[in-house]
Amino acid sequence: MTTISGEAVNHPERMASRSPAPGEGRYRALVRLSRNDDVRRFVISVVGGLVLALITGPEGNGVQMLSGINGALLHPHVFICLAVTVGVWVLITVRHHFARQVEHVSGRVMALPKAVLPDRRVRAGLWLALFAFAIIYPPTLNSFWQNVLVEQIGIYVLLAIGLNVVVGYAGLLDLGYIAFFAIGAYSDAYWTGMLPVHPPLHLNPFWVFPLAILTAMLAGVLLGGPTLRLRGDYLAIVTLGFGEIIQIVANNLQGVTGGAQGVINIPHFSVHVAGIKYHWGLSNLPYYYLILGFIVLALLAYFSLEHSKVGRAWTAIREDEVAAEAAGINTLKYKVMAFAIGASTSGVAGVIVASQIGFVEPGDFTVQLSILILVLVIFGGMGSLAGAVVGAAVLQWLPQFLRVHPLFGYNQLDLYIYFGAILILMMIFRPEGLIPSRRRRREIVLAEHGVGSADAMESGHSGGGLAAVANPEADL
Amino acid sequence: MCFTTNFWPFLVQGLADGFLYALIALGYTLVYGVLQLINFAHSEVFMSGGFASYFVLEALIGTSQPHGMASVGYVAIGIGAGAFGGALVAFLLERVAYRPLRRRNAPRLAFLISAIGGSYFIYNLAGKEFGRNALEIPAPFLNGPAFTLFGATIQTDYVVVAICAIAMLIIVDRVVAMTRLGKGIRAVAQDAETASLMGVNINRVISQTFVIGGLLGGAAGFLFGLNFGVAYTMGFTPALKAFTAAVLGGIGNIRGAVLGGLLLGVIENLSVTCIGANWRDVVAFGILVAVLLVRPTGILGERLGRSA
Amino acid sequence: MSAPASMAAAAAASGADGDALVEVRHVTLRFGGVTSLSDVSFSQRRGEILAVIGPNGAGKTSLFNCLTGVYTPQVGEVLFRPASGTALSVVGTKPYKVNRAGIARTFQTSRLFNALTTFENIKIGVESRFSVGPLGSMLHLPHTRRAERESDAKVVELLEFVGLTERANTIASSLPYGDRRRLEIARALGTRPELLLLDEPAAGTNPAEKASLVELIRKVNTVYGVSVLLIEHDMGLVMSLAERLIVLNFGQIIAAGTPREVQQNPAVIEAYLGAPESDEDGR
Amino acid sequence: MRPATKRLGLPAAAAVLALATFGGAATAATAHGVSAHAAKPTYTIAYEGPLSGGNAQLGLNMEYSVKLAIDQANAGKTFGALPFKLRFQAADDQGSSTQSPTTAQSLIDNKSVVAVVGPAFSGATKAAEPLYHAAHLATVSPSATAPALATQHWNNFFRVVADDNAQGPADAEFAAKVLKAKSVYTVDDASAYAVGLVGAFDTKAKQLHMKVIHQEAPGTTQCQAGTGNVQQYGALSTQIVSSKAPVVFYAGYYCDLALFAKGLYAAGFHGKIMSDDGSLDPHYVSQAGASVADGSYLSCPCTNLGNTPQDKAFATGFKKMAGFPIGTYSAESYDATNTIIATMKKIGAKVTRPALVAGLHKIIYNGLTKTVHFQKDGNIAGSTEYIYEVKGGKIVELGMASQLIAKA
Repeated sequence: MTTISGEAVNHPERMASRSPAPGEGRYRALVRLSRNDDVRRFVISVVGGLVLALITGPEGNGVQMLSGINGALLHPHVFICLAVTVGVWVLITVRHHFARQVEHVSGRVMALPKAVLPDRRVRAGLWLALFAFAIIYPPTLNSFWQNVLVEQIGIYVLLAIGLNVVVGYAGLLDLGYIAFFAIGAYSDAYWTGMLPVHPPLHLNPFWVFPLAILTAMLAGVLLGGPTLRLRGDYLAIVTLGFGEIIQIVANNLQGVTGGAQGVINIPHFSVHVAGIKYHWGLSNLPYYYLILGFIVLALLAYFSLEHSKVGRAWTAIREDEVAAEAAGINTLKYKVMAFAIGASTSGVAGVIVASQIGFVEPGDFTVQLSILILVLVIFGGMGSLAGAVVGAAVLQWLPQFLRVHPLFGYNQLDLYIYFGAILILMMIFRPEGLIPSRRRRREIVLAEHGVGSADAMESGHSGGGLAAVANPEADL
Repeated sequence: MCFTTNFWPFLVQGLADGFLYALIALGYTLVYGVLQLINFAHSEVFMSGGFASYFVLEALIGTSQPHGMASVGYVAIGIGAGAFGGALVAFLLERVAYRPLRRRNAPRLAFLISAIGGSYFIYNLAGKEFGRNALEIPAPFLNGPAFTLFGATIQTDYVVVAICAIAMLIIVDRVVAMTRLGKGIRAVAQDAETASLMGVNINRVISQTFVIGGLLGGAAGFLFGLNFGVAYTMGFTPALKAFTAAVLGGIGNIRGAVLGGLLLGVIENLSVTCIGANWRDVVAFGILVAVLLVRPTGILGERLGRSA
Repeated sequence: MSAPASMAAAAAASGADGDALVEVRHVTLRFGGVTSLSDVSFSQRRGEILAVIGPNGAGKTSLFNCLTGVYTPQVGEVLFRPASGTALSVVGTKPYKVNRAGIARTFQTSRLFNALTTFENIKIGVESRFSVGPLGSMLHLPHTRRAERESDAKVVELLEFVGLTERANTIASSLPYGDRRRLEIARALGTRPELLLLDEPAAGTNPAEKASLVELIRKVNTVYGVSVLLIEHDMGLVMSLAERLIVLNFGQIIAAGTPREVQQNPAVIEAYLGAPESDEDGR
Repeated sequence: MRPATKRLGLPAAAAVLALATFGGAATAATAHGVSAHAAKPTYTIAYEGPLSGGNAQLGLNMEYSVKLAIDQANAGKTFGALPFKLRFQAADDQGSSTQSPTTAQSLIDNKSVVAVVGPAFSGATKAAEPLYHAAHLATVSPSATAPALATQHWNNFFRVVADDNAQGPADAEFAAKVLKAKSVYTVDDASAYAVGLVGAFDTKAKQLHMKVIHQEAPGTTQCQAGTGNVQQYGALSTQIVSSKAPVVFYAGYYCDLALFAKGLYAAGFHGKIMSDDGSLDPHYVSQAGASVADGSYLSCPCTNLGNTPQDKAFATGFKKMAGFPIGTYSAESYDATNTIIATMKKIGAKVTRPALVAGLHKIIYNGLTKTVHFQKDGNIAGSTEYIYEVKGGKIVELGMASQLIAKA
């Protein structure tokens, strides 16, 4: 109710259009007005402002009907929100009218990627600077921020880099990514002897890494092998189900996993090699450097991969599966490979978390976490390593920062409203992400012009754009 | 056999669940038919229907306890409110999260991601506005054992769900088969390009399809909420099950969705006696995976264009 | 099993000697109720340039899809290198395996990897022959580096061969039409085929481009010793290139033989002149 | 009654407080809450629990109690004049074990924090307690009931509620002796809390020669922001009715119990429903409906507030501050906070974290719910179990479980 009246106040033309038109001519004028881009954008900006007011407004409850909405819309900050969105509208309109000639779509295709990342040397320099910063800066932080750096940022950067291989490189949507994280964590608990079922030999968590990588990879192959033959959107649903199944199984098999009460006392990492003894205890920095090591390893490895036969095969599959197969690429193998590589990265993160916190429970592995990691990858830029790192770091740092310094009605509870909005807005306005990869960017712009597909969603192993390919009986 | 002891009660229970799955599954199937796209946010369409009916019935019924013809009226109002709420959200969703991408000829992955974003946006916003606790829809009728059939207690609620669901399913089947609207939907489902060359307004047909799916999903939200209350998280599991049902019957196929829904409901309930309540969801997802592997086109096969 | 007329045509089509590279036996392909190919049989000799002609919707592209494993015909067999010890039955084999066995193809509307450069497009084809695993790539193992060097050399060779050296770093989507056709041929050649299937290679090219394409295809045949199976509408091109022709109409072979023989075949004349071209395009 | 000095002291204290807040926000290094310039040192008692996420309401029940206790102590209402000022800090862990260590670290970093009320949930406690232990920071949980918590040799861990091993057996005995049931159908919601509770219940019930059938029915979307299946209770109820068990014991939370009870009612169940402290919430009755909920027994190692002046003062004070009435674990949180303050008062003006841990091991404090006295492992000594019944749409306390069992 309030939404409509609020809109009407700010938009008299719209109000008039609802009343019966007195004359044909006037009605047509209104229709024409509603088709005008500027007017349409203005309406969108007003509605957007109201939605923004709702999101940032007070929390409602079920006791009084629509109390949240009432409260939010009567709040003075509605006007601030409206001012913000209408301000954006003004900017866009002004820019639109003055720079119409410059802003030409075809110009985007080749020009922008070069402008964003000018030179290989500059990029290498940026990476080195980032790396140096990542080494020098954390010791100056207090232990809370160090902990954030480990548990909220480091781990998620690693996870995002891994998911980037699946979503960004191979163009597959994996919504059960956190399941492999769980497999890593439970592998750690198993091989260190903390589960009700005992391993043949007890291992230091360090030795669990290769085992967890193998286990997660195997799980990835077992799940991916059959499902990756199917259309891409089925894969999304199957992985979503798989994520749920892993959680339920971990919860139900009390005799194996410790059930809902979780596993406690998983040992920390320690090294006893050639006279060197080191024990990772409770302080955060040693874990941070361990994670940083893994992140750097993963970055180097996946960078090489991207620019190798495997990476080119992934690009080919993303663009045109039929042509890729015709060029001798075993598309299924490469998809499974991407899936397994992503899974193993997630498994590594699981081991680190389990050994750092020392406790694992099934409730940690929710679908929401899989979505969170997807948001990080999309925000940063699909297929872009820099994007995955920066996207994850920014989006994971921001909520923690806002927790300490709440700004503009921010409430921890609303995090996923913002994340949802980010996904939609990124897809509409900047599908290539914050720091796009060159290939991806090209593909997306080309796909918009009807060339190529920019993902591997079209169909199963044996063919692409043709609906009838997998099954000649289906259709002509 | 483990399920012989309580076969009839579980069958009835399963059919009651199955009708709800079928209603939701139709939303997936119709949209899939015209767009070849899984509408991930359909769970939130369902949830919105539940809340819409809650607010309307809360205002109308309050704490009173209606019976007789008043009950029938309130059920009709609840369905109407739910359907309206669902349709509205489905319509907006299509306009905001899908159409801009379609206009840009975005890759499929973008649609899925945008839909997931829409789903998270809507359901967390609902949690914020309507509270995090489950809300009880004021009962339009007193639920309880209505009569006994083969030793199975049939609850009033089941009867209401079954009657409403069957009526809606028949209407939709006929609408798609016989009306101009249905013809448009079928044409787009069969070949969007040709349809547009023949003068079908594709955008309008897609909008209409979302609205029809929203009407059914929203009504299902009300019928579901009658028994289980409405909460902002209510959509996730039933929608995932309904999707499974749609795939089981053959996605894109209206009658397949109904068959799949009923089948899934029954199998799921029988699995409670056979395996245990805590494995129920695993069984459902297991079926999904198995169907996709063995017969990805489902029991009745895919095509929306041919089914009706 | 089959009508006598098509039997006769089939006999003519497979009138090759024992040195067959590919042998198609009684292939029938149906989609729902529509028969796309019906009892098609022919064979191609090693080193031969063979052309498939026929009106639109005759089933030419369907035939190509059966030859590359994209479609699985309901009836019949497709044998590659039937006489040798490494004979491959194409029916039911996945497209990438067919490619690796030595059958490469191009598409009717060229399907390049548009976001990649000319160089990378060819390289994808070339390196599908090298066994490079993810571990090797991640660790930069000597074996991987050697494979990279070798495939790079091969790409350079192919670039030169098709005349795209200047365009090596151009994004495929911005190549002119004729160059796209060349690039597709180079990518297919990179997979080291024995048989190259070209689906309307000259469609949409101007006369100058067409002439140089004819030249290129002939060079592919002579320099690399690759047999070529060609779909083409341009009769001039077919006549100048092909040693033998197969004519398809409504999914059946109605004639086969040398260009001259086919040109005089009354069934062919009727198919081209009697029946106007239908709108439907073969898949 | 208020002395003038106190009035003068207020702005000064506020200034110090503001300074400390600013410092705390900027860098932790300067955030030594104990200011040398102030007459009285300032210490912070923190609360860790879910303030967002699906369990936020439970967290709020506790948060306001802690805040209230601190305000009252500062005003001199509960402990008279104190040699220090107290400050409150809330820290949100969303009830999650992955968020909990980060949350704990933020409290440990704040050097003015001398004790923590919480963490609220067992899983979060398991994940965060190693950090608290290393920092010698005392934690007094009002609600974490997992038995394993007391066996980890964390000498800084305390709780003012009985663990699952105390509650489950008392419930089983009540079912056997008061309800005189020969068999019982137990259902848990697959949560850590319920699985532990139902395990203890089953063991005791079998000792009492009851026939036990156990099912696990995963919790739903409705209490926690999970994605469970709300439809499952129909099939489950059918099974229970056909098993002819006279008593159903449900371990879990009120939202699920409400759905479950409705399912049982619709399936024609005529036995008794029993449940635990997670279900002891007025929402159970409002969601299930009075006609369905009536006759259910609920147990809790906590007492409904009686009619003593202290109880009433707490309830009204809470309502005034929070805007909603006291709920599950409100009184326990109030007791936990007051126990900490009482210990601090004993120590005097110079409170250190280790000294407070040592002090808590010795304290005996007479709280609203019980006399708080910790055993060596941090568990409460001599816990008592109370039984409640839903009568006419209201939850009524029947009395101590031990007394009811003895009477029967």
